[in-house]
Amino acid sequence: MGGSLLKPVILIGIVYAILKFVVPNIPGSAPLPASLIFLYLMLTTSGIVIFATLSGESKDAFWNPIQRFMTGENIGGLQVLRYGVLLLFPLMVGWQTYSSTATSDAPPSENRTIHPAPPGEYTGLSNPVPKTPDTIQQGKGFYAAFCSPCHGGNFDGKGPAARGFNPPPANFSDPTTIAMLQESYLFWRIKKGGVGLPIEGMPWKSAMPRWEVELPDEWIWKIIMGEYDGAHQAPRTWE
Amino acid sequence: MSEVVKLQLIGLAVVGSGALILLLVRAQFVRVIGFVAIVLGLFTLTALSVPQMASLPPVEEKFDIATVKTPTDMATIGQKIFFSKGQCALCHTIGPSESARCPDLKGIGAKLSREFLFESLTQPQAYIYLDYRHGGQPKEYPARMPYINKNPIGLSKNEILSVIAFLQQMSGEPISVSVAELEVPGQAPAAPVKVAQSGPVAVAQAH
Amino acid sequence: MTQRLNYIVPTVAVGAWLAMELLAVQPGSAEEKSAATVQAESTLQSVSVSAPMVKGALPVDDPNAAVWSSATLARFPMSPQVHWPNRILEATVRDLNVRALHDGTNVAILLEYTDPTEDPDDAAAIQFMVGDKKAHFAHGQPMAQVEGGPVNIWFWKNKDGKALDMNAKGFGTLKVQTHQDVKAKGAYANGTWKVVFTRPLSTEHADEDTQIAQGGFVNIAFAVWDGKKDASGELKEKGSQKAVSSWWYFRAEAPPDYSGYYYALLAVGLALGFQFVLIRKLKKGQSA
Amino acid sequence: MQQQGGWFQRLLQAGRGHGGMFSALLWAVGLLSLPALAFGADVAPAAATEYRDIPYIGSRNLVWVVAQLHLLLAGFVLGVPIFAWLCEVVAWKTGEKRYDKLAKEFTKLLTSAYATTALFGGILLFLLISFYPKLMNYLTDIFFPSFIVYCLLFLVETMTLYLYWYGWDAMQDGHKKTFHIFLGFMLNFFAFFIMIVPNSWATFQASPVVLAEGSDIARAWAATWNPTWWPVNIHRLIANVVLGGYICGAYAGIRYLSARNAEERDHYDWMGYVGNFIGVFGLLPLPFAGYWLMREIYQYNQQMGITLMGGFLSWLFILQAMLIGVLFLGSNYYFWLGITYRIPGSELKYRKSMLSMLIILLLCLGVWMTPHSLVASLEEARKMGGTHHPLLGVFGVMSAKMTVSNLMILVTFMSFIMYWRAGKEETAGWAKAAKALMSALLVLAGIAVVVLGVWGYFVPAIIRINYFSTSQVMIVLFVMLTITPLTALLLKSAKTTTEMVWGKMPPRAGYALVLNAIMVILLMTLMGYARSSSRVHWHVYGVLRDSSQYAFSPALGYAAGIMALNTFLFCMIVAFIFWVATMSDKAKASHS
Repeated sequence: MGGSLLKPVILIGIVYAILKFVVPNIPGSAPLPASLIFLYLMLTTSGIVIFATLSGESKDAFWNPIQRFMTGENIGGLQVLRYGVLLLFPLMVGWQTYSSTATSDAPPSENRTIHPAPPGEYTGLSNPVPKTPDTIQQGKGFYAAFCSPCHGGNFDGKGPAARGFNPPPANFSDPTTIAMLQESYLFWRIKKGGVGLPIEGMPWKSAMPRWEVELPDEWIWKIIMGEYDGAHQAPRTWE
Repeated sequence: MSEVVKLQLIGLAVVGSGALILLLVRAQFVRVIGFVAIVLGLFTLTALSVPQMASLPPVEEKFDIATVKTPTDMATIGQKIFFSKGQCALCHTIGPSESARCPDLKGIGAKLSREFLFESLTQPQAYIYLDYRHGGQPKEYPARMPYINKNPIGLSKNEILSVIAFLQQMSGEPISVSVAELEVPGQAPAAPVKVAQSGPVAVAQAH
Repeated sequence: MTQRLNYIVPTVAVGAWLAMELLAVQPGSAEEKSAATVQAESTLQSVSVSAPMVKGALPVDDPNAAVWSSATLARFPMSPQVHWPNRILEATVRDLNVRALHDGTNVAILLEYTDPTEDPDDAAAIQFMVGDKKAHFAHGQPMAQVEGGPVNIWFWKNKDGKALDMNAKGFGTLKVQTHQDVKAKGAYANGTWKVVFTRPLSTEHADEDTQIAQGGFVNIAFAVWDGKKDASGELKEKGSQKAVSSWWYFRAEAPPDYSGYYYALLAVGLALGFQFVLIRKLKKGQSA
Repeated sequence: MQQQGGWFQRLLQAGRGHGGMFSALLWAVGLLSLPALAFGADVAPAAATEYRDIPYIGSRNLVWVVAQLHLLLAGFVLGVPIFAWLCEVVAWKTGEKRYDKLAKEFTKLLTSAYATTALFGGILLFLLISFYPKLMNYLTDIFFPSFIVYCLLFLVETMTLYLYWYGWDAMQDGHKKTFHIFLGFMLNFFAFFIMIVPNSWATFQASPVVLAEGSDIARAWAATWNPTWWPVNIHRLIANVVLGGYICGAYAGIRYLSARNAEERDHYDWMGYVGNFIGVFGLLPLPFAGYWLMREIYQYNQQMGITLMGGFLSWLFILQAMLIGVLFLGSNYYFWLGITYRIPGSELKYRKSMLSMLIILLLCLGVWMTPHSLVASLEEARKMGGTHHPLLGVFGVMSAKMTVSNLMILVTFMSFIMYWRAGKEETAGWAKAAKALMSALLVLAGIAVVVLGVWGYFVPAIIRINYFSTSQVMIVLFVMLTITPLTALLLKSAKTTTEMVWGKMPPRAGYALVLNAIMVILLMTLMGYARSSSRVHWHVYGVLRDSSQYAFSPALGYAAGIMALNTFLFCMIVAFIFWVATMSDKAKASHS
């Protein structure tokens, strides 16, 4: 009997093994969070169910063994396994209930929005400093003095002072950071710093200084130019 | 018990009752209701398992003269007014943009004198504008610009001065509006500002 | 029989979904914990400090007591304070080891870090949020769009040999409390500082002191000053020039709670009932 | 999808069936606003009541539920005539009487549905006037002239509806039928305007424009013609077709499940097939309309765009992806079930292609549902070096999402064509060449979409948005616009090898139809929340601030609870409408 039942189980096992053990070991990769693995397994399961129930015959081939197994009719030696499953299911439900009601060992998970919406008064600004090799060079100088301790001389977020901070300083060479943002967004983030973030950005955790108390606006605009140039990224534009 | 846990329990109860209906009831319509209950319950449970964030409104800012010490402070207030109460940004942009419906104000503070800016805001029809929307030959056209000092926008003089300060700052200009010009509420307004009455003669200063 | 199935297929799907949903709501945590503890100490990076409950006296005055080893070691990286002017770009202390214990009324937290020299101005501090409001990790700096709360700082300095219980809501607002609840004791040996802070889990001043409820997580952050003087006689680190950490979590472990077992028992009962009805339906369906 | 955007848009959808009551309400609003006009001229209104509240439920929750129900009902009463008219035209063109019967069956619902919509509109209006006087005054001041237009439209629409419904049997032949079809067209024509006028009120709230001096009409017109008005109009029009189609499907599904004889089974099986067909037909272009709307929002105000896509609402779009994914899967599943059950002997022939389509759909869905910032414990986040995964993080950005949604549309379109052609054999001499061309087109389009999507990572955002994404959309639209007429042409001369067998579908097909309808309704409630929350703490974005205690936007879980409640209530109301409308039929049936 097991044939049509075994295949889906094996398939789910393979998908799980790939997600859990293969993907994290690809160079440059990292372990997947449980939520994502769960999502992909759900998709696989629903795919299996959909495909198995596409026609009357395939549904019977898929379902009949399950039904036989569960009612325990004509399954011979599998009877023991059946009792095991029947016992295991309530126990698993019980264990889940226990672990969700018991105080958790893991601290609350964090879901910080990395690029929250800026305040309206910043979205419309444009860089008033003309873009010349000279100003860019100045910007890079300011960057080296003020920003590089955390964001790194290579614009990779790995400066010497970065290690203790959580969230870590942004990696500007990553194409999903400043390349997705406009200059006005950076202006807001640099000027107002971590404490200027809205609640979804978790301002209480950010170590980013509020540079408006130390630097004039013009310097900030120059830093932005130097930053894009140094990280080999271009700001997002709309025209 | 937190609100999320309460909602989760409700969701589970809904799903459970749906499952019970499917198990025990045979009337088709009721079964469909049970099925719908399961779907809706699962949807709610899924929504509860993603990060929960409410968006709180920021503190409402009031124009308080006492806190304004420098022209830069004025410009900061002006920036907020430009993008909210003043409704300037509904049309104007600072820097080129596809969505602009009115002239781009980048560098405007350097191109125009503060008197001209003030007049443009309070008497938009005073100086004949070119309808920038039309291509080809420039065409004379009544300004689409509303009176900023009248309803519905109705900025006060202090607010208009702050916006001008912001425009100058955004153009890299020194701010020529001084804090002393601000009217303290409750007192009679100081001598009317000369520029406001100087008539439609202001001319753009080319820089 | 095929018609029976239409009753049953959705039911089974629901059962499976329900179980998975439970999994999703509360991802299993046991696995993570064990993974964290087997890591080598040098690369260990923790996210929280857990204080187990001990019977008997807390080693309040003894940083070297054997009972400390019963607490799990937590290790946090430190950065120089860069958030506010008078920042420094390099700090002496790069990692901080933390252990904690509690006995149901008092909590004791042991900080342990390497410092090549013992100086009178060596100092360390622990910082907590107070109440429900979030506070910025840099002395509770005011935030633009979020109304922040104060922080509670427990400060120890070598030359004073005692702790100060303080509050702050932004740099320059540090204030020593009128009621001091914190005790501290430092011991220096072999280039390593060990400092123990002690305080009752809860105090009578909920608006100034952090209140530690057993089983709940509170935010915690650390700061360390190396009181060494440079060639000109200036202190190397002082005031806002220090090594800091981000917010992490602290928890005083709760005494075992058995209510979970009752819920679990209830759930097992429900699941058994579900199974029973389902199989009965299946069997009936087959015979019909 | 339809949105429950501003309170106001629903305001005057009030009294759809009761012009009199409606205009009375309208005048009441007008009169209420007069004092405000007088005050507004020189001084700020002196401490007028800005908000009121009710205990326990809260004014916002109540308005939320009522407004959403009203909007869903409105979508239903606008969608059904489109659906019915399409069926009537099909019957007229092909001479298949059962389509005419279906059209009539649904038009019958309209009168009671109109009345219910009106009832909720009226309740909503009273609630809004009571709870939000400040906002109502402001909007009345601006939109006063369009209220009158709305009124007039309403009268015309009601008259047309009466003619259309009561004249159905009288106008069955020849020119009379042509006139009836024309009436149906006019019904939808007026209905379209009835939809877009209130849309202007809602879109003005989201994307206001500056109102210069001018006459009342000029100001109202300026406010009406705001940047998101047309995108929303088109989006809603299509969404209404989808809603109408899927609700028809769900109704058929339920009736099929409880059918007592073979005749009923046949009829409702076929009705479910038509409903799903029309629903999918509307669903395919819907994402494009949504994309256009989103683009306009970004252009109008980036802050709003970021709030939606990257800010606190970003998780909402993962939920949306989930719902749309289930909808796509459900619709395809129903197609595939139709092929295997209705066309005997076709199972083995199509099984392989179904499997590959299913796999593509699931892969696409997997990409679509992978968020950029993941839900992770602190420990997991630290291992990943942040909340986005170094490898899978690339799935989280727009380029990937656009690509997979285009692919999913292509796959669904393939199912659609496959189902259309199943059981038929082309006889035309050029059939082979045409089929080869069609498959080549599909494959090439799929490859082009993927290539553009991958390439999109390596070009600046603006090029991706302006050229790559639009090209992807164009490619998919082009494929649909060439293959559809080609297939129609092919099938004109095709001979049917296997007759379709009705009434043989398994009950899970009925449940699939119900599931699809629930997904569409949930999507509408979800996007309503999105539109409303994207305005954050503004009644009128950037202009009129919400200073009530409900200025915050609730978290997704709480909102989802209310969405589920709204969906459930709406289903119950629709079930009631169907029950009322079919009562007399049942009585007749039992007498005869």
